[in-house]
Amino acid sequence: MIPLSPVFDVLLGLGLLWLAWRVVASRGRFTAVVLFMVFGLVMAIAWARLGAPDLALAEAAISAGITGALLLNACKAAYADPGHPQPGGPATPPPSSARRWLVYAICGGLGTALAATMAWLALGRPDVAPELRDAVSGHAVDNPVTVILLDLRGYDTLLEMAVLLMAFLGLRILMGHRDLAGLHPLPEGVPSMADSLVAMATPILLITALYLFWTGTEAPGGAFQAGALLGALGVMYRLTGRIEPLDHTPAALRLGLILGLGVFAGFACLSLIWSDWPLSYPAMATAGVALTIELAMMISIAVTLTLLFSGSAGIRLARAPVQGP
Amino acid sequence: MSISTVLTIALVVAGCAFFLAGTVGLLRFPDTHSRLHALTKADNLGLGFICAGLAVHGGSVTGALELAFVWALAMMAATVSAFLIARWADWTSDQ
Amino acid sequence: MTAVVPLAATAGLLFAIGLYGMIGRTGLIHRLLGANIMASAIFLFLVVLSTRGIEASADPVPQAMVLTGIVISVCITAFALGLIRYLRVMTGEDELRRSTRDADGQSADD
Amino acid sequence: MDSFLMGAALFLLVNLGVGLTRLYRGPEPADRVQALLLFTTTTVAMLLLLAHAEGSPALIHVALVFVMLAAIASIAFVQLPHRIPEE
Repeated sequence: MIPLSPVFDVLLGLGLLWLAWRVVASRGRFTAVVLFMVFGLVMAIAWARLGAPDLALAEAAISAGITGALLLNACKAAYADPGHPQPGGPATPPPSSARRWLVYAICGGLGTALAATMAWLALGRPDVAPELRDAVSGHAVDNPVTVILLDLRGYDTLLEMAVLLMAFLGLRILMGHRDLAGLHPLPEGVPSMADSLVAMATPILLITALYLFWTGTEAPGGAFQAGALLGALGVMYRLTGRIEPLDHTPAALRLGLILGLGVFAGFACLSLIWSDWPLSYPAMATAGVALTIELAMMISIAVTLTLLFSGSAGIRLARAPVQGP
Repeated sequence: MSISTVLTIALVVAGCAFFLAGTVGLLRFPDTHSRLHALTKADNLGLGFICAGLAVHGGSVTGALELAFVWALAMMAATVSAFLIARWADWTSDQ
Repeated sequence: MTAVVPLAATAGLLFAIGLYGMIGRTGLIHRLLGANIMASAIFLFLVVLSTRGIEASADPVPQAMVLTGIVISVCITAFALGLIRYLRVMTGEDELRRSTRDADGQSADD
Repeated sequence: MDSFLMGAALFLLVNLGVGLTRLYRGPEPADRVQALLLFTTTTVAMLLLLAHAEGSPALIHVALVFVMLAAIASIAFVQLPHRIPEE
């Protein structure tokens, strides 16, 4: 009997390749976006197969909750913005066939070479270093991925929070431009049914996010997954008009945006008191400190993702949710 | 073979059959509205059968509750999605 | 046991497909999706490298790096969509055209 | 038993691959989004099967996250204008 799991993995790989090809080769924007959303679903299955449930959780929350809505919203903006090129207007001349074949040759050659190299590297991958294994297994936090994120490679995560903040600041600068100000695509006529679904989903999402946050020290989950889930809740609120865009960033949101970076950086400075290196944890209170930093990160990630989706400098709760017919 | 094994196999096979029916419907039905039937009924029934089969397989009450919760949420989402998409498609065909 | 070789080869090919989206298409959304596919290819490769046999647990370092990478790539996507929007409002166009000056040379991309 | 569950997951994967043709062919945008929703349900079922076949309960949480967020795609979709150019 043929063992089934290799067959599953091969089909999974083929499916990913076919989807990716259709995404980049499809003619319409909308088709490409929907295909990319399916690509995210299949990636989550790949993470599950590869024994990375932490990643599957993050991929689920981000691809289903945020990327999809973000891209569909971009389609909407493309159809609604002034200056949308008229259909039948001057289109880009198709590239010459020599040029097209050059692109095919580059991509095909590179793909073959990379596939061979990566397969070869994957066969000869080294064992986990014993020092790493000891450091992870003797740590006060049980989930190895959380240990790496917060302690052993904490500086990566610290800088990651900085990247999040930069992405928001960049978008804020763009959206502050006078021609773009007030161009937030607003929800129009959201049916009340969607609104009541969001009302029902809110407590469920909140509880799940807090559960994922809390369980992150010992099982798959943690600040990233919980933050992404809360960000998805923010996306739902924005889509149904429960929160509305603002042209300035209120103080509470500013605090939320910098909280993760601030607490992390503050801890890095503080830790110089008892150690020679920044970001080394006090032996007594590792778990407590880790949880505090994670809480701050979760809030920052949720706020940043919501604001990035909203595409505005700030948001506030709407007084009366938009009700459609 | 114990009775729970037989039950699990039967339920999971039934679930897969409904998923197959959903896909066939999605491919073969002639227009958007009839394809919505394939989408919202067949596949959620399939998910329900698979959840039931896995609940029998897992054999724990909390695990079964978790699966029931997944199914209930899936049906909630499918209800709203079907309504929204059908209305959107109606609007298009009315124009 | 996961089949690592097919998935590693998939990662290599995915990267090339994403690259095709970046250099072979002019539509900016397609380019952005191509870049996202390239990122996914790298993530897939890193996670394939992190897997071990059934008895040993996976290497957590690549998994943690990919976890931060997933969150970063969604932020970059949001920012890039903002840039695309800005370009459309400014120029009324949704794609980067090859300028007439160097129509035969490199395209005016990236 | 585990290989039976794996086989069921494999069947659903093939099912998803076949359904992709509808997503690709359309013709209406609504058809593509319907295919996406069908795939979400299929993915959830596959994750549940994999969770039991591989004994990894965290995958049930992944399935839970997917079903909780399944409606976002359709809520975002119905806000698109009814005439989508170029598709």
